Amino acid sequence: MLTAIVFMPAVAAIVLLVAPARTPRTAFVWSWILVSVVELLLVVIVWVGYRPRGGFGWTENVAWIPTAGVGYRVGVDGLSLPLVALTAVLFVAVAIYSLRETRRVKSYVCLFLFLQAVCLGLFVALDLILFFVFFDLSIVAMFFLIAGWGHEAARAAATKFFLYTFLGSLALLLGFIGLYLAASPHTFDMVVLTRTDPLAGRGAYAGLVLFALALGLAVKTPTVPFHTWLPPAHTEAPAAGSAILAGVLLKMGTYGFVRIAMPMLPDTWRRYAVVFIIVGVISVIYGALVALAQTSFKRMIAYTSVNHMGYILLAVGAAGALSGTDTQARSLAVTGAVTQMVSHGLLTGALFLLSGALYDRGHTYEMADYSGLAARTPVFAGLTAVAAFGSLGLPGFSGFIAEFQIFTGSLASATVATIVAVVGILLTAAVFLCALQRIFLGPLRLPDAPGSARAFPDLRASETAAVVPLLVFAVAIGVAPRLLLDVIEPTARILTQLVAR
Amino acid sequence: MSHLSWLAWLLLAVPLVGGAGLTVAGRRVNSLAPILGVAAAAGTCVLAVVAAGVRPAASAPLLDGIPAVVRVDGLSAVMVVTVAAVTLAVLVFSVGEFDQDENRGRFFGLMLLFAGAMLVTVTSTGLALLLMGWEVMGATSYALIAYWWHEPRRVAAANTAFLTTRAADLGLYAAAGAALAGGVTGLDLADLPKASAPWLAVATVGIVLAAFGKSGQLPLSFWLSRAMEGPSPVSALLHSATMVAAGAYLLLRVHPLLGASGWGEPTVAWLGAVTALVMGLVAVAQTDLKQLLAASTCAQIGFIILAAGAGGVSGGTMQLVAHAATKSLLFLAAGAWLTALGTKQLPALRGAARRYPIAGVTFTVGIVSLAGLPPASLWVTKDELLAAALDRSPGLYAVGLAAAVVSAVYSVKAVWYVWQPEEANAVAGFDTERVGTREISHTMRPPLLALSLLAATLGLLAVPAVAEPLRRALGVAGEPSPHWWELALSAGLALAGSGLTWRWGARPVPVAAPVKGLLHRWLDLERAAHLLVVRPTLAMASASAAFDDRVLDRGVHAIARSSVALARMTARLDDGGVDQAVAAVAAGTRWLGQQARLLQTGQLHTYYAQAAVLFAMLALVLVVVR
Amino acid sequence: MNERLGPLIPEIVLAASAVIGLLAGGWLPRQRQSVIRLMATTACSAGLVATAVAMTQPATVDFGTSYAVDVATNAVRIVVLVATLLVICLSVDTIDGHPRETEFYVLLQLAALGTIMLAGANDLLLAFAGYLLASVPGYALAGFRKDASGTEAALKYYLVGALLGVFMLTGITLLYGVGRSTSYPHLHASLGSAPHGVVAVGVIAVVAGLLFKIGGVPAHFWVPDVTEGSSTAVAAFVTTVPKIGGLAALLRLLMVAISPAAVDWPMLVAILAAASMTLGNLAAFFQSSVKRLLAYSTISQVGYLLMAVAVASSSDLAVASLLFYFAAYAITNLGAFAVVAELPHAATLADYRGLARRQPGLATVLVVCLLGLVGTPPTGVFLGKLEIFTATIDGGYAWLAILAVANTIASLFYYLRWLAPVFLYSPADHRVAVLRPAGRWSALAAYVAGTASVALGIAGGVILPLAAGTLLR
Amino acid sequence: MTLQLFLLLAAALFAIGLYGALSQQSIVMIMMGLELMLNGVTVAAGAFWHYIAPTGSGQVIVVVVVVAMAVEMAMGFAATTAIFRARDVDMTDMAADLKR
Amino acid sequence: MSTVLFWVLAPLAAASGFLVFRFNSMARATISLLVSFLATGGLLILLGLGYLGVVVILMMVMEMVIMAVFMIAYMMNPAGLMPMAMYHNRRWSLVIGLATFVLLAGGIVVVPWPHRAATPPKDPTFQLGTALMGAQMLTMITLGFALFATMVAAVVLATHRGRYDRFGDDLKRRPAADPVRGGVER
Repeated sequence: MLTAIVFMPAVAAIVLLVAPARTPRTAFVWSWILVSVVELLLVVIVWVGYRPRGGFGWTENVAWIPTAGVGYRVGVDGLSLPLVALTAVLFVAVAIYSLRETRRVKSYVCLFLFLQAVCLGLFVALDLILFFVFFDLSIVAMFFLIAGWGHEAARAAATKFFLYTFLGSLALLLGFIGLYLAASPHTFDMVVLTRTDPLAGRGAYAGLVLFALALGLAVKTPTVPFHTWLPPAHTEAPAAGSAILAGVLLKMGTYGFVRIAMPMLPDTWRRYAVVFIIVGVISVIYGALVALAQTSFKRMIAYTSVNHMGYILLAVGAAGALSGTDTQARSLAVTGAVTQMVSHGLLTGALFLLSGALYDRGHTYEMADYSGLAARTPVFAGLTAVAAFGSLGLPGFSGFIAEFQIFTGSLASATVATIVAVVGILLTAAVFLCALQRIFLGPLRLPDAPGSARAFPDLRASETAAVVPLLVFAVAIGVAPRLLLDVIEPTARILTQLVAR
Repeated sequence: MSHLSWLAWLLLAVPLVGGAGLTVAGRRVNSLAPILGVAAAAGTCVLAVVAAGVRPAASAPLLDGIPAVVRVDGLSAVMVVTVAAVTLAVLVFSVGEFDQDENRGRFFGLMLLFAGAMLVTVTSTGLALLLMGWEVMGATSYALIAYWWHEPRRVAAANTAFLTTRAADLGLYAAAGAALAGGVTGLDLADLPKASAPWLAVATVGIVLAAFGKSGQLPLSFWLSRAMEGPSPVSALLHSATMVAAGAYLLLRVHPLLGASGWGEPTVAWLGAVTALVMGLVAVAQTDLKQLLAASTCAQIGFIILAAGAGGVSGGTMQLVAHAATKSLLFLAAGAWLTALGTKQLPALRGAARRYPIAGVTFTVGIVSLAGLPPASLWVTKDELLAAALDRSPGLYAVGLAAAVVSAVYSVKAVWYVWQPEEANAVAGFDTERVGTREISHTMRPPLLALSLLAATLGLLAVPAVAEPLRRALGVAGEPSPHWWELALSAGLALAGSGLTWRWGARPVPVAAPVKGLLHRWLDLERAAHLLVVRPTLAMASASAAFDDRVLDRGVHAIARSSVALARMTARLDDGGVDQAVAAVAAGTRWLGQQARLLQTGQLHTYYAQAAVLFAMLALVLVVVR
Repeated sequence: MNERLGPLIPEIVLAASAVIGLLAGGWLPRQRQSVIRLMATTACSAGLVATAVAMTQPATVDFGTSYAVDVATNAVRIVVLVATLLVICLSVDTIDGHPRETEFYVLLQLAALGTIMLAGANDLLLAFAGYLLASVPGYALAGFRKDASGTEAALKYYLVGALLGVFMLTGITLLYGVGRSTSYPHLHASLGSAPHGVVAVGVIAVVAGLLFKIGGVPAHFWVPDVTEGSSTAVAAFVTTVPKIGGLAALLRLLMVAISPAAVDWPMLVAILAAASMTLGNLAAFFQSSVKRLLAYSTISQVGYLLMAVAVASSSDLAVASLLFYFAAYAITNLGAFAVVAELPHAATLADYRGLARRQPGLATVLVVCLLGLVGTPPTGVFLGKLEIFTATIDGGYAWLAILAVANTIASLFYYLRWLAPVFLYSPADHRVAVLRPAGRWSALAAYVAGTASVALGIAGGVILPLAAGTLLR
Repeated sequence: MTLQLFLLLAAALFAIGLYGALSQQSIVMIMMGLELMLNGVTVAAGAFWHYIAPTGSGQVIVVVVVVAMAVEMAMGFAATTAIFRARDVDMTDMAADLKR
Repeated sequence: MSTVLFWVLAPLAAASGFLVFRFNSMARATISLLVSFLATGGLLILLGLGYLGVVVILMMVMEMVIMAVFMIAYMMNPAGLMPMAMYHNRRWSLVIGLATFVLLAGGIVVVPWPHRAATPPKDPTFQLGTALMGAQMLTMITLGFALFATMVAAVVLATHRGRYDRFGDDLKRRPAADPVRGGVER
């Protein structure tokens, strides 16, 4: 089943590749939409059919390269299933949004389908090498998307993105090898590595392995100071690419923390938890501050991603700091971290799609060039406002559920850090309020001469249809979080137990 | 636990769902919006009254070990009825305030959401759900204050309001974490006093901070001044039963926590008292009616907070209810004049009461109450809570009394203007804020009348026959009631203050100009906030951004550049760079280095030389290293 | 003595085909020389079949102790024969009907034979004979076009090879002098008590010769010049095939003949590996010529390959990782060269602008091969790299692995410099001539290599066990 | 007459040959240098055979050296001829188009 | 006797080797090289390797003759007798050469060379034959192929006219089209 989910988009991509070049361009996008909707349905089936309380479900295990300890092992649990679902949802949205794409649609769709397969594969992978394969391929696919369909300086940004994240992935690989060599018999099986905790009591060696893993994941996440690839990549990427980059690809880093770094190196994680807490807090505050100073709407959103990812790091760090806390708090922190991944994916995905709509109309991301758009484009303004408030952590949206759990769960073990980090939500509030005010409120002013003939239509049906579902999901999680938390919590509890070993 | 849970949920769902629906529908339901909005508010009101009677409760799982529980207990019952009633009154009034070309769907929707969020806040028994309502309330207040978003200053005011209150809200986040850390796993408000040692203090500080921010207590009062940029009905709701009341409510709710913390009660009480006094003085210094009322809100809420700190929960609750009726009445009346005359400047409002007597009379009723004059409501409720203060500390009582006198002063100052005869050139002062309609629409009258009735009569709450059951319902039976001399003293002081003020009229007050200015500018609190918080933050933001662009990114680039340089060097290596280096090292002279430069021809013999030398070096290394 | 010919069937077939081919070619009309091609491919295929059979047999030594047929020899046979087949395939477009077509194939087969002999040699003298046999045809092939650059390439190739051959003979003599033998097993026994300095110098000198075949620093000087100067097919051959044999020979020499206790060769090889990968990568940074870029990239790949040799004595995983890596590397490298061969008029990176639009298939192969050389999954090189990194860390050379990671990032930079223009939009009239394909055969080779490169990664589970095993001592 | 003396002679020949290979421009002269180096190897091999290890393979080294000399001489002349034909030079300095 | 011979031949080999690069004329250089080789051959005989010594002498005579022919045939200096000086990088070559010698010589003197394990056989030639037909048989076969490869390679590189130039693409043209009449007929 999971195999079908992972490889169906890839197969679809191959089928579309051989389709004649004269096929109308919308046919490609529509088939993509079809594929992603079917994917979503399959994911729903998986979700409904996921039974084990916290353990792995829907597992498949096929020998792949047994001599190298590599297997094709997939499965989902409470940490990965929400992200799989998020991926499926985001890709549907992006597919719908892409109905307006006109440039080299065939390759565009094929690349996205490939990326979709890769993203889904990463989250279901239960083998380090399988994980790494997808981790790397996601970089490749995204590189081509940015370079091929980005804005003016896309090539430089794409290269920077590729080089930087590739560095991260190789560091990750070294860490994987470290784990592999420590296991006896040597294996890349995540389940086995998690169960056996091969590096227990291996002091410096384990520290180095964790360092490699953390470096790789931190680059991908990204955390300060490894985030500098993110703003140019986002600024230059096409809107759909940005949405996936922020919505799914960044999660690969944070997911790696909860899936690999924490359970496989529990004692080392505990020893260095304070580092992650500090890095997380710095990311939170720093990301928000830099976002506050941005003049470009898209760059601003990019920096808020740094901020949001910082909360996750804070949470996972706090979950590893054992001092004076009970399991409930740590489980809350981990649950909050996973919820934040989903929430950030939905809301930031929506924001990036909206920023794409803005660019399509005004051909600039500079907030100073716009004013009072709410008068001309009420739907656009309304959706952006909703997404912005969701993103700043307003209750009723998924972001609050995530951040509340993170703060509540982290305060006990990382008091000062959490109190500092809480300030982050005030800063993000300021960031988004300023942005909303600059772009949408006040007297009407459009780029170029005011009142010029440039058409500045409200959101088109396809754009609305792409964004609204994301916001609906965000609200659904915000109002009825149990839908999501029932899946996450059992696994989060298991994870906290694993870390406490 | 889940007694009549459907009722509890319905009470919250009607305003929230209705409000969300209307907000989303926006202009599309412009003509129906007032009817739908009022209907929803009326429905909520009925549900609230029923709920206050039958006391439903409901529970749902929310987070891991942290359920979402709503319960209408004593305090909540009072609050839900107050909130629902004031909302209904304000919405009915609003029907006449907005005409067809404004987005009425959005207005009524947001108002309902606002009220719904307040209902969530006051019915929730746990911190998590309370915080949700609390924050949504803040966000909707933002949207309401910025309702006329075309004008940047109103948006800026909304930003200020939201950011200030949210800054204080951070306290609640911290409190939630502290509660959990302190062992209060369900984050139940009632269990907070049981939190373990250091966390109890953190939770207390957090909650007090949040309440002070929401209630506009010193030093976070300034946002209330800016909030006056919103429509009058918004002010009426925001300053009476919701938002500012939420902070006071929270402190009344968690007064056991204040007690448990040891230092909480006196601190809160004194801060409340000081706010009541100082913000009263600020109110006196105002010349803008709505600003005056806004400052008076801070002062009046200060009394409630004093009550929460002094153990006068019942008095505080009575004050809260009475103040809600009074203040919404006053704002609505001020709003009626603003709509009609286009101004809210007191000098320009001379004769307004004579021009529109219904508004004038109801306004006066409200002022009587606000001034603490007998027999209106705030006179008794204030004495109820001051009785508790006296029980604790005479000093506190004295400050409270002083504040009461001040409230009489500013109240009468306001009413003095509107009853003056209209000046000849009165029209010149009109229409400074907006274009007035010169009429008070008929839908505005019933709310004014109803609220004035309440403002006048809610003092009955303090009649022992009512007060005792109320105290039992609040679970604070045995709180002190005022003695007859206290009532008389406060009435006398209020009367004296009022009389003096009336006689004084508009003559300048002999106070130093800087002090007057300071009071007029709300103690320059906003400027201070700007100077101390906003500007440094923005400076830090641009510094960080510059750091990000110049240093971090450059750093990465510098690494790239240096490896590029290294690459260029190695690209030439085949031409004899290594040879050159090796030669230079071997001979150690510059002259020979220049000779070696002649070899940079990329030729075979340099290959030979390099290979020979390098292998020889390798051999040497291998021979030496054993 | 044990002069059995059975285990040597692949070598015999190649030799026979070369000799017969030369003779037969003398009587064939110019356009019918494809018969020789057919014969060469048949010989290679037969050699592959014979090797496959040999792999089922236990490892053995033949001709006294001078020739070992074990997992390394078999791996080299397979890789060399497959690579030769691919080179034949990608050379058809340019060499078909050439007056010296026959000689071309004969020389290819002789070079392949020499490479295999080099890999299997268990005796210093046989190794040198293999070295000669592998080198000499290479010199001629490099100058096969007989133009100015081709002959210069041949000359440089020859002169560097000659000098390093002298070094190698010197080393052989020294090792013989202190070890009293040229046979690896005997040397292993006797070198322990031999004078350390002499052994060290001898090892370096022999390694120098092998490094020439491998194309590693500091014997790499010929690589860029020959790659650029000679025809693409030849460049593909000389940067791939001799490397394989040289590495296997190096591995065998160090593992079988010299114990790390006698000479600290792991450190030596680690230094060489570090130097190769760093120098190759840095020099490739700003190349604008695609062939030179590939040449430098092969030098850097040597660095990664040498990592496995460095830890061969300390990690059980090293041998298998080396064998698998060079198989994957050979295929992937040939794929990249095949794309270059298919586009003979595109000499610089900029010439590749718009390739994705004009030739999407070739562009895909190029992406697969270049990213494969970086080590992007799921290509074979990725799996090889994974194994090599694993072995290196396991063998205690983590610093080398980290250096390799840094180098991989650096290499990505220049590969991206090549790939970026491929996907750029080019105006319709953009140098149609520049991207004119050479013919079907090169394209076929490119597709086969590209597919095989990915297949090797995905089907690694089947291939990797074949590389498992230890060298015969 | 000792091993060391023979080896010193071999070393001298080797060093002279290396000097020649490095210093000569003419391809033929470079080849002479290489031959001279091999000459040294021959001496060393003979000496080792006589003084240390009188085994068959010691003698075979000399044979291999002789063959190598022949092969290198042949290839050297062939390469020289080829480049002479192609660009009318016989010196390495003038065959340096391929660089960097 | 042998000591005397050694002291004659060894300096001769070294000196004539060195003179190769001191002569201004290529012909002299060639002769000087030949002398060096002849001395080496003599030394081999002195060491008891009579057969190999003779082989070296014969081979080298042949080679030097060929070399002389080549020089006369192809080189820019037709007679091979005109003075010439074609050095580059002399100083450094000298340094490297000297350093190499110093290092090697130092090593030779310092190293404790192993002692002889067995006495040299009575008939070294027989020993050589046994080795060639035994342990080193494969080496010799491979060297044979190397020589074969050398022939093919040398022809490919050195000749610019092949059979198709002479006999046409179908090898049917008779007589062969040679620039100078009298090529080898088939």
